[in-house]
Amino acid sequence: MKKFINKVDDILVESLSGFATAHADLVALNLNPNFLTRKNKAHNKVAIISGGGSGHEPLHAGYIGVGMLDAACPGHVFTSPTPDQMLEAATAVHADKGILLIVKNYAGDVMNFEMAAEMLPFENATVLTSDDCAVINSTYTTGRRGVAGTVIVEKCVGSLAETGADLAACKALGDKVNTRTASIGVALTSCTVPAAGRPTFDLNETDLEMGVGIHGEPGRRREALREADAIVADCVEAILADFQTKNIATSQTEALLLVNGFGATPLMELYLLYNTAAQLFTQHGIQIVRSLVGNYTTALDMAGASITLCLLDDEIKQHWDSPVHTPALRWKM
Amino acid sequence: MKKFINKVDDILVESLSGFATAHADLVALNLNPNFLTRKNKAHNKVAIISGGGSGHEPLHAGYIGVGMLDAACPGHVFTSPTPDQMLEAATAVHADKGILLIVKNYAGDVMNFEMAAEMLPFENATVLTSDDCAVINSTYTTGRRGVAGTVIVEKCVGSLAETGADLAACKALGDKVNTRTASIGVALTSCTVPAAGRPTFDLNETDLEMGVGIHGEPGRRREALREADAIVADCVEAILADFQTKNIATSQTEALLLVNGFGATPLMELYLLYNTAAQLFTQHGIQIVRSLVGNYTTALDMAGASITLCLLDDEIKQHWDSPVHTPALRWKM
Amino acid sequence: MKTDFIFDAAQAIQRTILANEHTLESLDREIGDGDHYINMKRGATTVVDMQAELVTLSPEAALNKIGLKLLSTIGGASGPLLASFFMCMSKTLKEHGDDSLPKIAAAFAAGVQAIIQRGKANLGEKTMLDVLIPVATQFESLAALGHDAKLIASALTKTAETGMLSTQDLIATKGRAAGLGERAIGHIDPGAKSCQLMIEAVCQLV
Amino acid sequence: MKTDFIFDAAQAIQRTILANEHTLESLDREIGDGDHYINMKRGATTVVDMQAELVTLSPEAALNKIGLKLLSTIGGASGPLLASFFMCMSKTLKEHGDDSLPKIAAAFAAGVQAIIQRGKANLGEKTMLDVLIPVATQFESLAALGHDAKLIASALTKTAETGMLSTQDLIATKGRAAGLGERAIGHIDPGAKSCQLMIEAVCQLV
Ligand SMILES: Nc1ncnc2c1ncn2[C@@H]1O[C@H](COP(=O)(O)OP(=O)(O)O)[C@@H](O)[C@H]1O
Ligand SMILES: Nc1ncnc2c1ncn2[C@@H]1O[C@H](COP(=O)(O)OP(=O)(O)O)[C@@H](O)[C@H]1O
Ligand SMILES: [Mg+2]
Ligand SMILES: [Mg+2]
Ligand SMILES: [Mg+2]
Ligand SMILES: [Mg+2]
Repeated sequence: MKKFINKVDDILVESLSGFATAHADLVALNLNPNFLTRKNKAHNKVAIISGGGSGHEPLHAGYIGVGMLDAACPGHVFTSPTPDQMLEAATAVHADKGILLIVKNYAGDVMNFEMAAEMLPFENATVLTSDDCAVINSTYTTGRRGVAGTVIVEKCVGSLAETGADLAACKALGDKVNTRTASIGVALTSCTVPAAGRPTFDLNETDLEMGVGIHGEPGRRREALREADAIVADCVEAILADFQTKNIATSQTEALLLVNGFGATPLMELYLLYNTAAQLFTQHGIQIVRSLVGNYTTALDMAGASITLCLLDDEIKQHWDSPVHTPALRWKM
Repeated sequence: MKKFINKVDDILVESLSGFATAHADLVALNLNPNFLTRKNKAHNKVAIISGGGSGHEPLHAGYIGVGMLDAACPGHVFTSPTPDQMLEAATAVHADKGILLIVKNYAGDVMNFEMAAEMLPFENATVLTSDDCAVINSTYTTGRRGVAGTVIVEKCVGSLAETGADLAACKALGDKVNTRTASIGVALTSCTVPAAGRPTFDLNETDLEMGVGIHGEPGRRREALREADAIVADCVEAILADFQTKNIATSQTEALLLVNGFGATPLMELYLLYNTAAQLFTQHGIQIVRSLVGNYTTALDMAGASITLCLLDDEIKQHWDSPVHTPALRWKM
Repeated sequence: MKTDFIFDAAQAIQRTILANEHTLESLDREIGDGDHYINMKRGATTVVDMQAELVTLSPEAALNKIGLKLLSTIGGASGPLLASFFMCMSKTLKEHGDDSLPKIAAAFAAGVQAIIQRGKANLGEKTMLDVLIPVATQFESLAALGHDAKLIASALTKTAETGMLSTQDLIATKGRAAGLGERAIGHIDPGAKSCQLMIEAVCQLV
Repeated sequence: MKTDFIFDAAQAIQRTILANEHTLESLDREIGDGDHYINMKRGATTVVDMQAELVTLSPEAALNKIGLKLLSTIGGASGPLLASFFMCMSKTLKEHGDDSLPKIAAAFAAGVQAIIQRGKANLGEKTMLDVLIPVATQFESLAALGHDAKLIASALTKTAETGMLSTQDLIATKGRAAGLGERAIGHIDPGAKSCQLMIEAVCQLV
């Protein structure tokens, strides 16, 4: 394992401290329990809180700021945070209109956030993200993982909350964006959890993992490394099939295409993937009108990428386009 | 070599096409010769053109847009572009106030841009960036490489040009920022040039390369992998020594601290490096008032990072802060 | 039950977790995300470190403290599940007393019920419940029949092992491995393995 | 000199570059950035692909065309240097004619001068010039002495090799290896190697 670390046990706090120092204009860090909030508390809005295991940076703390999250609760690497983090974060950012929890659909995250929600002394609701369509043989959400599409949910819900919308409206938009979003990932290498010290899975030089999770969970199948175009074609097909299963029309719709790097894949390759994905979706009658390419939901040092398609409507588009000012996503302000 | 590619010979054009499609609102791509320009031609300003070998994305094309570059000329991977690219790019973006070329100090880049400059039918000047202080045993600029500090030069010069400043003023600011900027990089793994198909250098599991170049050029020394804090301490020392050599006072000055990933290093580790670097510089009386952490000048899929310190003055700070809207750097617009 | 026993159990659990680092880590790498060992180690170490605080408490208060502490320490899927187990076991002991094996068995079973409720899983879904449910059932019936602690401990140890091994042939329908389908077959569930190890370690103290 | 010879030389150069892929790539990986083979291959292939266009031209026009094409094809450090060589050689041949070995030698030397001017390097800086300068000097003196082409070709082949080998013990003060200091010692300069290979290949045609 080659990483820039001091002691394995300190990596999270040191990294969070660096993050908070580098973005001291935007975020404030609380340690023990660990959570981050906006530097300037927002008022009279639904407070949006997300969180999850660390190792997916910039998710979630990188999305704290005007137009997106009010707080984020980072767990240990790949381990969901604990309810006390959510409770204290909620107490810090609660702004009289309730709390919306945005949670990626993993057993651990769901249960920890659920326990927090049960204990919260504020009105609250939860949006579960489950955009990963890699997992086919499962009922609709059990085992369907929340991955890069979570960024789009957080952006849109954050934008709506900024307008003063109520908790139900925020939850409804989050659920809608989640339903209209599908993702699938491909790994070329494993990631290495620092505390484990070695790769989570073995993948030889000539194989790839199709449908990998952002914690290195196995996906649909292990298969031979192929041309990028062939890989992308399979991803596009999986995404379109997913919308078909969900009975959501894709043809003639506008969409946001997100090509997300898992941490060790150069931008050059991500844009190459984007090129093919955009062409294929266009051939299927989808109009790609918004794009995002880069490392937005990572899996530590995994080489690989995911493709996410979010079907826009006027409401989603408006909230995607609205001003945002966070460490990792910023425009129009 | 595990990469998302189709044919090795097509990687550049496919990636550029993806980039241009994803950012069609900001940039336009010309192929053969290859160059990218702002979507909307700017008028009545010095046109800022940069370029260099590909593989350092988002450098340079990612910095095209209002407040930064007018055009970028990408060469083959790690190979400087050719004069015809610069000539056609200049013709496309020339806006009656001359052309400023921003060139990283490598023999190949210098010569190709020099030949272009000699052939240019427009008034022109060149800023050579040479912020890499890894190379000690050399005269001031020969062999001193331009690395991540180039982003700061491009940002500040781009900002000044936007005000209508003349060519001499733009060049002077670029030279000043370059002089007040020092960088040093550390590699944990080699990069792999796609056409070569294997790692540029061999680095075993327990070693690092201190002072590595962004093409995988060897640096100051090969040494045993150590704690992140110890590595950062050496980098900070090298940077401070460099300013001392250049007779530039660092104590009590304000500074911008850039921790740059080489492509395969997770954000989590970059922030951990930032944390230590900020502390050490602060202990040396430097006030870190601006920060940038992420993949801004990469070396394909190299695991590693560089630390850059830019000593600010009011002028540099103003131009760093001014609005910018490019694919890879965007704020206040 | 004495609080001393609880603390001894915590130490025995820590020892067996630490001794099985490689096994637990490998299992979660194969069909999960590789952190189960780290999570369990963090939990066990935290509880052992609570010694000074625990020894002053009644057994049920100690179990509740442990549950609360685990809730804010482990995280992941195992954190809230194990925390629910201890908090519910504590509550049941408090309500019905802890002065007989049947009462302890009933509290154990209540703890397992809390896991079922929290995780919405049941037998055969390739989770820790494939160990815990049969163990709880057997614990209650053997205790009701008046068997002595040593016999019960040895029976539960075997049942835990059988339950753990049974997960090998299952497809997961809950937890992180739920997406794997057929690919999960052939791998033992990490949470089932750690529960089996913990039960074995505690039973050896009896 | 005939344009046919220039084209034959281009083909011979392409063959030797392709045959030495491993050597050129390794050398540039050791003290550079690993692309020298790719750059030279791209340049050689482009020139060979210009056959139809080249055969219709006079030798000096062909050399100029080659120079211009290389300028927009190779990139890197070797691109502008080799381009300058061909363009300047062409200019000199045009001015003084190409009907004798001394004139060709003078044009070759002028081409090398153009490299010196463009790259601001000289003998002993661990670059292609450590091959080209001694070869140019010897070419001019042997041609002035009236030696025949075969003898000159064999002498230049040896000199190129000596020059190439001499770079092994040098510290680089120009080019990408200039930062390496002592670490460059023990490695042959990739540009020196490719120039030696090209000279050898062309001399064998004589
Ligand atoms: N819904 C559930 N009900 C019961 N046990 C579960 C459930 N989900 C997961 N588990 C157990 O948790 C174990 C994984 O724990 P751990 O690795 O610590 O958490 P995570 O899966 O969040 O990384 C699984 O092996 C399984 O035994
Ligand atoms: N200033 C210079 N003068 C002469 N030759 C040079 C100079 N700089 C570099 N070279 C030659 O160029 C070679 C490297 O070429 P190449 O690898 O194609 O370009 P780059 O160094 O830009 O990657 C070196 O081995 C050296 O022989
Ligand atoms: Mg986990
Ligand atoms: Mg090069
Ligand atoms: Mg796990
Ligand atoms: Mg090279």
